[in-house]
Amino acid sequence: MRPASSVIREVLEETESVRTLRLDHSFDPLPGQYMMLWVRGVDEIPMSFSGPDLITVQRVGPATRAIFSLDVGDSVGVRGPLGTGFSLTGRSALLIGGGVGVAPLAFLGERARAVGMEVTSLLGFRSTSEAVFLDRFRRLGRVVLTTDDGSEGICGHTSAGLCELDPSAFDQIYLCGPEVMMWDVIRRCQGMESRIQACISRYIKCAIGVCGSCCIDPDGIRVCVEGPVIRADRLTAGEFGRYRRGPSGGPDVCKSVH
Amino acid sequence: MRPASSVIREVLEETESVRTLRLDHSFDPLPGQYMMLWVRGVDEIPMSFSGPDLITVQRVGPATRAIFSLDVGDSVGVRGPLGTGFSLTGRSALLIGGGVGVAPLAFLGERARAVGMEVTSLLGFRSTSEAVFLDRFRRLGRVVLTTDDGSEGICGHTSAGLCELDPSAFDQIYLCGPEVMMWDVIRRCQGMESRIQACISRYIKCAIGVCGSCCIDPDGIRVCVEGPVIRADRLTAGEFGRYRRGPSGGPDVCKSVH
Amino acid sequence: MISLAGDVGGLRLRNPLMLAAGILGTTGASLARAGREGAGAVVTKSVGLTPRDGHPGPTVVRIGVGLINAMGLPNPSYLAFQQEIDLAREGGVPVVASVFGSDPSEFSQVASGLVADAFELNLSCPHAERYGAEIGCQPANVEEVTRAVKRAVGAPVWVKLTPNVSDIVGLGLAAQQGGADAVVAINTLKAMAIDVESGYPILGNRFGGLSGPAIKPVAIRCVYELSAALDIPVIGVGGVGCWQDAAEMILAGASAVQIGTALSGGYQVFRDIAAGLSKYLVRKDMTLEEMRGLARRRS
Amino acid sequence: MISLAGDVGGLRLRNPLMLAAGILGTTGASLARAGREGAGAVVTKSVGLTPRDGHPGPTVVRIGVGLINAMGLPNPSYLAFQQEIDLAREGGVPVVASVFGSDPSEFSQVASGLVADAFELNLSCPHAERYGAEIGCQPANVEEVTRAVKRAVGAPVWVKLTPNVSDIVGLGLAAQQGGADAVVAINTLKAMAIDVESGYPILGNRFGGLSGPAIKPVAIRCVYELSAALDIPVIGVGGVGCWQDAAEMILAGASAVQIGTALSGGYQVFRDIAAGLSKYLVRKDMTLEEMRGLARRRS
Ligand SMILES: Cc1cc2nc3c(=O)[nH]c(=O)nc-3n(C[C@H](O)[C@H](O)[C@H](O)COP(=O)(O)OP(=O)(O)OC[C@H]3O[C@@H](n4cnc5c(N)ncnc54)[C@H](O)[C@@H]3O)c2cc1C
Ligand SMILES: Cc1cc2nc3c(=O)[nH]c(=O)nc-3n(C[C@H](O)[C@H](O)[C@H](O)COP(=O)(O)OP(=O)(O)OC[C@H]3O[C@@H](n4cnc5c(N)ncnc54)[C@H](O)[C@@H]3O)c2cc1C
Ligand SMILES: Cc1cc2nc3c(=O)[nH]c(=O)nc-3n(C[C@H](O)[C@H](O)[C@H](O)COP(=O)(O)O)c2cc1C
Ligand SMILES: Cc1cc2nc3c(=O)[nH]c(=O)nc-3n(C[C@H](O)[C@H](O)[C@H](O)COP(=O)(O)O)c2cc1C
Ligand code: FES
Ligand code: FES
Repeated sequence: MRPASSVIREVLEETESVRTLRLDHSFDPLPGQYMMLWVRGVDEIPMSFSGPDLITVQRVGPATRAIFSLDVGDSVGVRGPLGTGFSLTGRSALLIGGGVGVAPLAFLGERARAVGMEVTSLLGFRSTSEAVFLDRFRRLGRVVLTTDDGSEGICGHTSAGLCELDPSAFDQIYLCGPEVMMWDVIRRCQGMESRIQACISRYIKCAIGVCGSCCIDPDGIRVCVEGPVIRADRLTAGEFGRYRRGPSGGPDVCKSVH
Repeated sequence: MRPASSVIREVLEETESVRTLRLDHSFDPLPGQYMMLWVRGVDEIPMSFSGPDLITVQRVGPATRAIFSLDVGDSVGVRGPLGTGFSLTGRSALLIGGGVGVAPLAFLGERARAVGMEVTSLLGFRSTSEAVFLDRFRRLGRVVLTTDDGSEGICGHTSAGLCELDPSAFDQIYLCGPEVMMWDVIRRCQGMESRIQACISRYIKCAIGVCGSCCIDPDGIRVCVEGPVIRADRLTAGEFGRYRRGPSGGPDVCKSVH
Repeated sequence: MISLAGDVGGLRLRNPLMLAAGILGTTGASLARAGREGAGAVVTKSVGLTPRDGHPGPTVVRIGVGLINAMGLPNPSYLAFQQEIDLAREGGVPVVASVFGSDPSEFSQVASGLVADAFELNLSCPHAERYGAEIGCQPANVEEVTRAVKRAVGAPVWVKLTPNVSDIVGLGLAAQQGGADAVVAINTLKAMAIDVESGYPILGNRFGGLSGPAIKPVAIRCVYELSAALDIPVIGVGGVGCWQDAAEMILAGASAVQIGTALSGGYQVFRDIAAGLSKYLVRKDMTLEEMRGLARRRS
Repeated sequence: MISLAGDVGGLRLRNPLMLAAGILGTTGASLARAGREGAGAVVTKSVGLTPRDGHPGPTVVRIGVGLINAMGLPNPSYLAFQQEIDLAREGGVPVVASVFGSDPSEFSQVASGLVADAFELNLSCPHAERYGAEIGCQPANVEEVTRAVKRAVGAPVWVKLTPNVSDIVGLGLAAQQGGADAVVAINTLKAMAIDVESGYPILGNRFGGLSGPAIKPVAIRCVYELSAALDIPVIGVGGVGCWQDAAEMILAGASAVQIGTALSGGYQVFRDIAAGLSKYLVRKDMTLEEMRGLARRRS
């Protein structure tokens, strides 16, 4: 349907370049689902829910910059919740997130705890000053932290934290973050693909499964409606981790992790 | 909605110029409601239900002639049931009908009997050879018959039969037939207008209340959706009985009864 | 309640909601009823030089997204129609006579033969040979007809445009050039429906005009384009059924809004939309004037 | 099951249902998927000379009666697109390359730079400056572009027409004159939607194209008119979502049917419609050939 108008009720500064906005109504999303957020006069972009009425935005370009110029009382257009959410299965969950990708995982972890699951988190940030939601994760269970610059926790990429944990001991692994990070984790957890759910990112335009912008090789999965949460065994044989399509539809190579 | 396709299951000859068609599904109409019957390639015209799956057609012009050329197994387009039906109130009903106008009244009388009402019928035809549904009416209760040519019953117009009955003794009077006949009855039953329901006829084109073809003075009642059954007290102060509009919307004077 | 009154195309209206041409506009009584039930003005069925019975039925097909109609301009001729206009006046709101013709002189003869508060020239009906869109798709014809009627009558003249063209703005500019007091956009889209069971086109006339929710996005676009380009008011019509639809029209630049197909839900559509618009203006703390064309300033 | 196979516009199709241009046509994988999931042929996203990112969002608005879109012809350029066509072939059905350009030579350069089973010339997109309908609303341009591409390529050439004109038959005749092997009708209707709360036009590009159920009656009318006037096949597109819609198109005269907006309900639309059409033909004891254009013979 048309975008609904939603008023910003609260703006929370998470880091210098990440903010959480509380909107004036709950969308009843599943963790992992997203909304299309219309910054009027600028653009419409996908944003994961970091809570029933929350989104957490990293400033990276024109649309997200425009979001940073909004204040309490301003309104945005919203369509959602959209796409598939994470599905909660088993008794123990390992959440692995990087950067602003930890946002939907915090929401997921809270839902997992609410149904009595055990939650362990492996979180990676560039630096301690960029870490978000550490308190939310710590309330849920054990947290393993990595930073690229070593300012806190293990020094290195997120996957460096895997040595502190036994991934195979968890019933389900939930991933969200930079593609190279997720790819790296999936490779290191070979054989467990059917127990890994990844929330992936592609260029989303229509968000209703018609324009073709978000489709991934080799099966033509429409990430906007059949994702963004996809089981890892459907991600290993194609473009994921290797390249992704930009706004024109042409492929760009994914930056490698090292 | 679009016309549905309905197959003719049975064709019953009532008189030389009147036929009853049984269609292949029941429309669950109220007596008094009508359908728009589409004779493909010819025209679409209003037809009252003479039973849940019955219509009774008098041959008068191109469309009705085309209906007479149809046989069992042929199909027509149908939209309906449309408009308002008669409402059954009180314990005794007087049905007054003329010509093919008796068709919806036979259906009504059967419904009235089914809920335990007493039914009396006053029926007028040009001649005994044009009488229809006499058996259906006789099964319901007393029947007073008039014919213009005196070939059976009282000789004269339908209203001539009123002297055999005391209209004021009935809880509700139901009319259907030529406009001059109905007008004549309403005039003779002065003071009882609020207990008379008349099923009236106007040029019906859209049948959904937008084109204006069926509207009657002085209030602009849309006969296609607010009728065809209208209480007589809404019919006394305007065009009813005086003139009616043809297909162009221009008024033609109603032929007077004598 | 905030006032919805205003001047539109030479008429003073108590609210900007009108009954569209050809909708319950055959009789004076039904037109007067629209006035009594809340319309700000009413437009008659289109009338012409000589009586016409219209096309054989079906004349209207309801489809999920609106209606397709091919009434075929039934009317009793302008000579028989003045009495309906006079009765329509009893509704207490301005009565706009919609007229059609096959050339400038026919249009002028019909219009000058009628007394009405304003005239709306039907240069846009998509399903009557020699009339409507058949002449109205050429800017030169639009200008000529408009000029002829303007010369012939004293009342305001509105020109109703067809969307079945590649450039509706060209038609609007031609109407303005010809002296029109307003343009009305849009008439129906040329369309068709086929009965799958029998293979027959459903309408007696085969082709008809699509109206209702289906055409609102096209109407909004036309109103937006026209109001950006013209100096005269644009009256929006096409698919309006609730206050949000009317608001969209006004935001696009419409000075008034006509309602057609939605009358199949009953006359109360006028009061419902007026109430919704009033509430909206109060909530937004805006006047109707400030609201008009806001979408153009927002892009 | 009765056969739905046939020859259409120079291609042999196992069934007459195709994926429409611009629908899930950006990647070879999504095109191949449509073939695997039952389409008789697939048409790619329109590709041009140089890469384009398309318009800013929102690019698609869903409204009750369909979609309005202004993607803005995003594409990685024809040079980067051959690999997608090659992958699309793995779906096992013909792959039609939709191409756009601003003049005959640009069209020819793009088409001759690609290897595909057929070409569809997008002379009809209503929301990209200098492209699509901006040139495609003039018969002379349509003829010239068609002729140029026909000269440049060996494969069949189809021309996709815009309904935003007063005479689509004139465009169809021009395409035929230029040597087209088929015409495809229709592209979207130029339309707009405005956000009532903020006053902003919703689409990033303000104007867009209306598709889905809303436009089916217009598409049916265009197919009926075109198939009555042309000798080459007409491929129908616009608002087809169920077998009855496809049947209406074929009865109107379509040789094949493309499906766009309805893909938002999933790929199974191809199998569902094919099954419905087969059952209908069996019930009516008719072949696809006998069904085609029946509505013209019935009126
Ligand atoms: C399902 C999903 C959920 C997301 N959730 C979040 C979130 O919770 N928080 C957050 O900060 N970011 C999230 N993103 C990423 C966010 O959409 C982009 O950061 C944003 O679109 C950038 O827009 P821009 O104009 O600021 O920057 P641009 O300069 O326009 O783009 C910067 C980069 O953002 C990406 N991007 C831009 N537009 C789109 C688009 N329409 N679809 C997908 N990616 C795009 C591209 O990788 C691009 O290179 C999510 C993306 C997806 C697909
Ligand atoms: C609510 C209603 C219920 C009716 N029920 C019956 C019925 O049960 N049995 C029956 O035989 N007839 C019924 N009629 C009348 C029937 O509709 C006409 O006899 C029929 O339309 C004649 O069409 P034609 O082409 O045969 O004749 P034409 O020569 O076209 O018309 C003959 C006369 O029929 C009337 N008529 C024609 N078209 C229409 C129309 N679209 N709407 C209303 N009247 C029209 C006019 O009075 C006209 O003068 C009903 C009419 C109405 C309005
Ligand atoms: C049944 C019907 C009859 C119409 N008759 C006329 C007419 O006589 N003259 C005219 O200018 N427009 C006529 N129209 C067009 C409407 O006035 C209006 O432009 C169109 O229906 C779009 O508005 P809507 O979507 O609100 O109905 C008619 C429309 C319908 C549905
Ligand atoms: C999101 C979207 C993108 C489209 N892109 C193109 C395109 O690139 N080229 C083209 O010729 N038509 C394009 N179209 C038009 C469709 O091919 C089709 O003509 C139109 O949508 C009508 O069919 P439908 O109602 O089945 O969607 C697009 C339509 C939509 C909805
Ligand atoms: S974003 Fe359009 S298909 Fe997924
Ligand atoms: S027949 Fe059209 S309004 Fe009644």
